[in-house]
Amino acid sequence: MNKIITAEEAAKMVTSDKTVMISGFGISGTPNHIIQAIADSGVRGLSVISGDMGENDRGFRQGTAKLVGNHQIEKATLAFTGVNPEAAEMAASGELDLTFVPLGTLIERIRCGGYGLGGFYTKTGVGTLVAEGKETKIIDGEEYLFEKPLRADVALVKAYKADTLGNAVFRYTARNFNDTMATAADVTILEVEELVQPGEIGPDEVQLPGIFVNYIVEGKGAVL
Amino acid sequence: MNKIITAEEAAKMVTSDKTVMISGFGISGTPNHIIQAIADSGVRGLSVISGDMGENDRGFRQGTAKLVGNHQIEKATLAFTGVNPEAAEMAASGELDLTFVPLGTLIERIRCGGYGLGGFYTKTGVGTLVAEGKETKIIDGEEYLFEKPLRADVALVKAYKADTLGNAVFRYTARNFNDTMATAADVTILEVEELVQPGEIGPDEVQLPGIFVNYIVEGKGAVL
Amino acid sequence: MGNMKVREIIAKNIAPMLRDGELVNLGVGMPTMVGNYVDPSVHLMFHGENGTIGASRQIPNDMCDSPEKFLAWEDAHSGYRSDYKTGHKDLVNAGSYFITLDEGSCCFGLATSFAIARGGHLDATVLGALQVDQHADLANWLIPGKRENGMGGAMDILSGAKRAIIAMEHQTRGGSPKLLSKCTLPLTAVHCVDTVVTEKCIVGFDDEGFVIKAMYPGVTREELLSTIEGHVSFAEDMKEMII
Amino acid sequence: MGNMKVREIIAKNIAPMLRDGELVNLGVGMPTMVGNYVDPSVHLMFHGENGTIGASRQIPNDMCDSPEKFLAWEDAHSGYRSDYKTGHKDLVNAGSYFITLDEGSCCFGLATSFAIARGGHLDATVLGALQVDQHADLANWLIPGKRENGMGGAMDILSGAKRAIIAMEHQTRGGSPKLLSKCTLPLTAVHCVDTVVTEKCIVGFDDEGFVIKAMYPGVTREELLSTIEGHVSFAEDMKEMII
Repeated sequence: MNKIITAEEAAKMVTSDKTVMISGFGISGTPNHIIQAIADSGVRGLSVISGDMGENDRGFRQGTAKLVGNHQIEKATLAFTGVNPEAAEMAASGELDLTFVPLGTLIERIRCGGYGLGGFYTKTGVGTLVAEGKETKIIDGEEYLFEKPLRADVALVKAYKADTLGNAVFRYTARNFNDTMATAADVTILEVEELVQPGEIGPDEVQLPGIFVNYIVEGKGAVL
Repeated sequence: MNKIITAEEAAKMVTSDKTVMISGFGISGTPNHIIQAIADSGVRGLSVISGDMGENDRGFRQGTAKLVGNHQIEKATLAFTGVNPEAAEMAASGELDLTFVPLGTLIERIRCGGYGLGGFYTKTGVGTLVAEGKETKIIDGEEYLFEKPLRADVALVKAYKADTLGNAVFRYTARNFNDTMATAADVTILEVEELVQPGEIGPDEVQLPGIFVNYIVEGKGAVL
Repeated sequence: MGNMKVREIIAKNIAPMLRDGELVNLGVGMPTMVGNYVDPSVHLMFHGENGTIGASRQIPNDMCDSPEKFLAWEDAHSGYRSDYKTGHKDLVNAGSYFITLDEGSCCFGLATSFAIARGGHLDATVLGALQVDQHADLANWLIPGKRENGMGGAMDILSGAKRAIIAMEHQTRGGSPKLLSKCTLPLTAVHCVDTVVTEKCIVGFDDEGFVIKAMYPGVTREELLSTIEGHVSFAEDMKEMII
Repeated sequence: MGNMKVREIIAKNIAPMLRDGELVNLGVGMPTMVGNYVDPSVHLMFHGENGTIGASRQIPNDMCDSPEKFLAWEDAHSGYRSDYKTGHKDLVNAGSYFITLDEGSCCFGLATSFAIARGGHLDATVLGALQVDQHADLANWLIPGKRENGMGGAMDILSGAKRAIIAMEHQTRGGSPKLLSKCTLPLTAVHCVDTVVTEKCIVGFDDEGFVIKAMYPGVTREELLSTIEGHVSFAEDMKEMII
């Protein structure tokens, strides 16, 4: 049960017929080595679920912005393009098909998919465009929207450190979507900066149980 | 904003007109010092939400079993009485009003209450007594039950260690209901074995953000 | 056949159904015996519904002999005076017994524990049962009129586990069938059972009802037909159970 | 009145609305300025929707001058080479700027972050807006025909925060009202605004519409009536805004 693969092997599992979750909030907690390998693979027509489209407002493309800049993404479900104006421009020109979901609803829909639930009700979006076409329900006198689970074929997530079983530890705000997306895909690939042996991470330190991780990519050093 | 109170002060907030969540799985992760203070207070007619009714099968009453043995609980929503046969007997005799909820549904309903959601759909219980009187829904061809959020007036939870802001750390299986129940009550009281100053627990170590904790009780040493 | 022998046969025959690397939840009682018969080359991970993956062993329960002993043990195994390798007052299994954990284990809250169960991340569960019927429905939590203990996590685990293997004595103590055309006791879950292992046979399901896949040496088809109530067929590649 | 002066007035007048010990979410842009005007005796906790409570300060953005500088900074602030007190490549705010944290801070994933927002644990949020109407509806995320950036977490935060305080210039650059009888832009949330602070007035709501609670020195009631479109009343205990 060796879970260790290379970034290139991970990239090969990301094909245009699959829905791919890519974790990260801006540049924080994104699997950059796997993204670089996908950029290098030249695959196109990807369907993505992610928080944003990476960053492209500091003069260089970071994270998912690389795949956007390479015209590799065809459609995405996300909460905002704030720090990648290029993605918003490509959406306006019709090249990129973006579906916006409120951030709190997005993370909860992904959790719902990973946690084996059929859907949930939230007040977020009631009375707005987000409610269009959605079932509503009055619960204890208040109006709620029905939201369905989101799952993906492949989830690409990032942790600071993991043991070879996939038990993982995050640092600071780099946790964001990672621990949730890891639960909600048929195949979860975890990129880590540091790979250690079982026993080096104590049972209480684990922030993502290794059972949710199918493959591990070791990615040392920063990537741009 | 001093959150530190005594177990006796905590017990005074637990009155028969309130719904009280009491955390713990068997004897693990139960706020024993607060429970002892409630036992000593003599309050009766309590409405409780908890996983079980403590333990009473080792020849001595532990955790919530103390309140059961004292006839202080009138009704409870819980998943099982497995390790407290006395509670099951009192339910059979009509003294104790027990409502059973599947454990996974129970924790999820509590989370739903704390996380500001209106309810969720689960497959757990479809076709069983649990489904009686509940709305069902076919989602993507499968039948689900609608389950509503659970909240309490007061939640009594337990951690190993916390700083004075309430940022808390658990050990091993003593986490169980604690991090979830803490989010789902108007007033959350946290019992800890060790109280430390802010800065002694790093931002990544925190397993329950202090913002969910209203009061802290320091409870050193074991209680039976 | 004595009760211990019955339980041993059932556990022995379930053990080979669990495969290397799988995440398994064993219910309390007979199912926990299964672990004793797993081939040492097969590495299983055990899911404890109260919040662990990786339980190693149960610690002898001597500390529960008296309140004084219990308090002393708790004191010596609290805070950072002990850890998961040597046992800790904050480390128990779903049956509330103190346990140790292997290296590479992890602990989590109940919300995550049931994500694992309900979300399809559990490869198999082994549970006891009162009745199983030919629709693969299961009853194991409630006997009307008897003391009610609650269903605990059984319903959730059955709703999500990839395979549900039932460890069950073939008949009631009174000699009535437990494999039925329709369960008479309140159900725990519907259409959820993959395999039932009794001391007489291993049973699967097809659209019509029970399919006997293996028989214990000496048990006859007639005996099974007369002790199972419901539609029964026999697999073409009938196997013999492990003795 | 210059744009910087306008923003300063708005931020200065919002600051005293935030009370000691409160958990506050400040939106990007003008709202982040509010922190600069809070009285030092008032200790606020700041919620970063990307997963923090306790942000301390933003680190100057020089490392983004070039990819080389960025890589060098990341390298020096990765793993355990740096921490939350000195800055870290894995520690940013919701606007993606590197920050430091105070002692007693905590970090968490997005599911918990939005539990805090949606679950009623946030005492107040300060957000910018394009329009607010007399029903306390708010529009701040989308101008049809213009580039769409998405709503991010604004809808969730508004659905749960105990108080929503809007920091908004009184009129559009073209001089049109932004306080309206009904928002014309797509809504972010309905019946959610508690207070709007512009450079001319502080506005609350009653069943009929806007209630002016404070006015900037020199601003007249006539001026407000002519720059607000909708039902306007004036509080009996009218206050003067901080200059």
